[in-house]
Amino acid sequence: MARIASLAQAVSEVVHDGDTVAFEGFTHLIPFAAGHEVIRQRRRGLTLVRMTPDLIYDQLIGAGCATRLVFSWGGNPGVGSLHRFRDAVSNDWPVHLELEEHSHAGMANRYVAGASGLPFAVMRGYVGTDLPGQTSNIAPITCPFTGEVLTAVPALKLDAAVIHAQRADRQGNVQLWGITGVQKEAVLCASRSLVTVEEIVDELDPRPGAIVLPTWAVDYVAVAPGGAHPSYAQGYSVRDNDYYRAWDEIGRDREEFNRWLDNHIFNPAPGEVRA
Amino acid sequence: MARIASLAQAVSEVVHDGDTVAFEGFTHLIPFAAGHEVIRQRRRGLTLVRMTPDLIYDQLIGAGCATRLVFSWGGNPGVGSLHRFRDAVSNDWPVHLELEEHSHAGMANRYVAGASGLPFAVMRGYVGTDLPGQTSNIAPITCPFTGEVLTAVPALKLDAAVIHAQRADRQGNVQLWGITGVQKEAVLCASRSLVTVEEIVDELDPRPGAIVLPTWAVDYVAVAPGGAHPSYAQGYSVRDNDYYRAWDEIGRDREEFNRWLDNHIFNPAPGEVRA
Amino acid sequence: MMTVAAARALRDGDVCFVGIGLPSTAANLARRTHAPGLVLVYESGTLGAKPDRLPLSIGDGILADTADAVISVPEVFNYWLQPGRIDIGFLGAAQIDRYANVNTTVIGDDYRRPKVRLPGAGGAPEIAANCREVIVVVRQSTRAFVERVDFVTSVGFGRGKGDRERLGLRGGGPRTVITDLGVLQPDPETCELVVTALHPGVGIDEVRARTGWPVRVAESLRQTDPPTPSELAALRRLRQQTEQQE
Amino acid sequence: MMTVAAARALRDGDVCFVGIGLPSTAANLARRTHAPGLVLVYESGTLGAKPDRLPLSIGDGILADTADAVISVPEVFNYWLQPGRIDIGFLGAAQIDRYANVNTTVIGDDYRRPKVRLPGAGGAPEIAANCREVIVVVRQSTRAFVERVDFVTSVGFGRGKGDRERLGLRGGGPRTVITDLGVLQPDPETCELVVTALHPGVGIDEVRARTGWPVRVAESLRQTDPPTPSELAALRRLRQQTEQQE
Repeated sequence: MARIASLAQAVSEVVHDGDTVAFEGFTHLIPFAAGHEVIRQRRRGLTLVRMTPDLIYDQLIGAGCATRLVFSWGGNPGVGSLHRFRDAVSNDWPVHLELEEHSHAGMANRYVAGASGLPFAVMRGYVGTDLPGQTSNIAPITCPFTGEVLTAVPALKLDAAVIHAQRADRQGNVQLWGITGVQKEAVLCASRSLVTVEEIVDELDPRPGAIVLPTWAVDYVAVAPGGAHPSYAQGYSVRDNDYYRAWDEIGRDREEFNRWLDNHIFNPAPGEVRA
Repeated sequence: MARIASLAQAVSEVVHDGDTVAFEGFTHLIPFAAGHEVIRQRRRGLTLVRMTPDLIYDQLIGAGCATRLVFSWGGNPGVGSLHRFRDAVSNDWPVHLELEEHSHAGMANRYVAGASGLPFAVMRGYVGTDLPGQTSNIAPITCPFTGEVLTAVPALKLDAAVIHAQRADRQGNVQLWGITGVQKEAVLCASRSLVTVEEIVDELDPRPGAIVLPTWAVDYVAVAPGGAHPSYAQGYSVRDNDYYRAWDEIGRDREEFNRWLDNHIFNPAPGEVRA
Repeated sequence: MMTVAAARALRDGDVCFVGIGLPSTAANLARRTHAPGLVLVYESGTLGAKPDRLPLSIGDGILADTADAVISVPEVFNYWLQPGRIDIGFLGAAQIDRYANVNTTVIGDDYRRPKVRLPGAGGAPEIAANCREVIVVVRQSTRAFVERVDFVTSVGFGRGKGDRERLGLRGGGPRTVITDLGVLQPDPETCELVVTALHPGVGIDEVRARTGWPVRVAESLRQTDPPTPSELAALRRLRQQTEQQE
Repeated sequence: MMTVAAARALRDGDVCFVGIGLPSTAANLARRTHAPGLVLVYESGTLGAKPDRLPLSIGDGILADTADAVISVPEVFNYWLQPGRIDIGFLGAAQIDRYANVNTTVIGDDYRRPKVRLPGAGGAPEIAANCREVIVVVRQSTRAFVERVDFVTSVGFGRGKGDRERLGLRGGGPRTVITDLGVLQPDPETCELVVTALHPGVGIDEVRARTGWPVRVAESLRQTDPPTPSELAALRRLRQQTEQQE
């Protein structure tokens, strides 16, 4: 049964120093509020996992929370580069960031294997590219029936998964709809999970396209209205494209970034921190 | 793009003598009308594939359409045995029926592998049972990362898949909801597919729990109202439990069964054949 | 009595993988008596189904209508059963042996020419392998309780202690076999099934006479409590509601 | 001109795997001009999205709202891309080489200490491997068009003819490279990219000057038709609707 807790308490229970953590959300429902709380709690030594590390990972990396990143595409979608990510990779600022790099298909299958309780997944991929040369986590595997050689990737094993969803009920059953990405798989891969939600309701009336994570598969639920901002929560908010564009300037400069951390994460204006 | 055709035409285009065919539907949405049309067209030498061969396969087997069955559970749910299936296995009546037997998990994974364009799937299963001794289609496989030994099963390769769904639109997009089983996977495993539907509508308004098979992934759509009878189509009909119980008597006796074939399949009362 | 005993074996809050027939009746009875928070998972793809009558098949519409989530059949097996997320699985059996191995495939020595062709494996092999524990429900007779099953459809404890671990099976296996006469459980030392409880009015000689091997009896042989009035009332209500809605 | 040329390369009824930016603009332009039946698949999980403006990200809500089906990201890659159900895939490139191999990972020789760290692979390696054919869209410069890419993120034709088959790649590979100057396509004999068309007003010398290898020119060099008034009007309308709704 999921416990319903405050964002600060839930984050402190779920994300610990040195953990391997995924904050998932494919453009939609990105758990920004939870990520900001992790920065605020000054977690260190995290291995961050995510198919599409975007602003929230740029912020976590720039704040020095992470020492390793497992990913498949890192950019500011439609805008450009992640400057904090680049600065960490190229200049070890604020700390060295080790990379493990996959394709989307590879990451998706690593989540599926983890959710399925298997040590690896089989796919058609990576063949002929330079990606297998950079990690031992891509290996050939032979079909025992046809002799065909395919590619294996190991399951993701997460200490913690954090996602944002539209709603939960009072028992902690979680409902999300719209583009749902790999969020279910991320939660099912993890030893501990936290779902931030727009609201808690008495009953989760069925919705087209919705998936439900039952309360017995979730550890913590925390109410964080607007917790996906600047990404969006379908039916609740729209994407804040200005924020994504403005980030390019802030992320580009270490001083600007530190000012942003001070003003918006550590000493936010009243009302800016949600939940 | 799916073609919309009559049931008789669609069956004759999709199911040929000697084909490997799955009629899927997990208790719900079983494509009985299409199966009866296959009997009527006197197809022979079929390899029938299905997780839960029930009455429709008892009927196809008794009518002599099949020479091979790939399955995981064969019974009349809640009632008892499939007597035509037993008679074929034990007494070669009307013809010998070869069996390939799996677990549900194994069959489900064979569908997933087929739908994914992979030659095999990996799972935890079958270990210690006598099932691998009866087929070469269960094999050990070693994880290249952990050395753990798991089980591989080959992808299902179907010549044809037949399912029943609630609705299609005029473009041939198919919508089904309620318990959807492995129907999507079955269609995606097959070279040719036929979906019978309760009705064709102008627009598929979104429904909670519905899945949509896009028209470009389906070959034929045929209108067959009540085509899942005696199973049910959620939102359209309820399960005819009396039929399931009555089948026990009919299926138990070769003469009774042949009379049933004559009266209900080959020379049905006016209005009994749908579509 | 089998139904009531099976219902009692379910703890509130457990996640239970339910087959149709007696397991479904027992699980729904438990939900209406001591375990309102029992989570029912049916292999048709319904997580957390809360039927107000007994479903007529494993894919009854009422399961989808009342479930927290309806998922595909591959997802049931891969995301929920295989990783060990299910606490309790139920199995029936045509044969069960001394080490709780279960046969639902064929009776007879020749698989190709069986004496009796049974329905087959269904979800059983992976339920037996992956649930935290398994309850087997089967009527007691020398035909069903055999020294060694003709075909191992689902592994109990193999040939004895340590076999599950050697095979890499991660669930706890069949911890409870409930019959119309009593309850058998694996001896912690040998994993052999021994009689641990008798239902009211049943003598141990009757159990011995209906078991196909010289069955041992636990030192602490219990007697099952008879069904309570509230259990019987709940069971009666459940069956009435089922008939009304059929 | 790149957008219009890319739109023209799409045939009505094709199933097209679309990334954000130019490919999305081109695909939506095609839907509004010659290919109303073009099926758009976005890797976020929307099959058959029909946006009435340009989506702002690959996971824009308008894609889910207008799609025939919204599916999980693993399903996109496993059930739809991997088995070869997609006709056309679009790729961008930071570098592309003589044999149409594409780099979107790092610029420089040292992967651990790159000159420029790029976003990485995303869906590209499997798009390049599994789509029936691939269109690469990239501005022409000697920085982008190099003899050999620093890092092979996505395989074009490897080191030449037969390499795709040897690697077991089942899609047809990059049949069309559209730049701001013209179009390059693989020579059927060698799989080396050759210039097959020039956009209006562009000379072959300019293409040569902006290509990092001695690029060959097809015998039947075509000239791209200039954008038609209706193409330009449709493109303008699409952009207007996008701005209004932002």
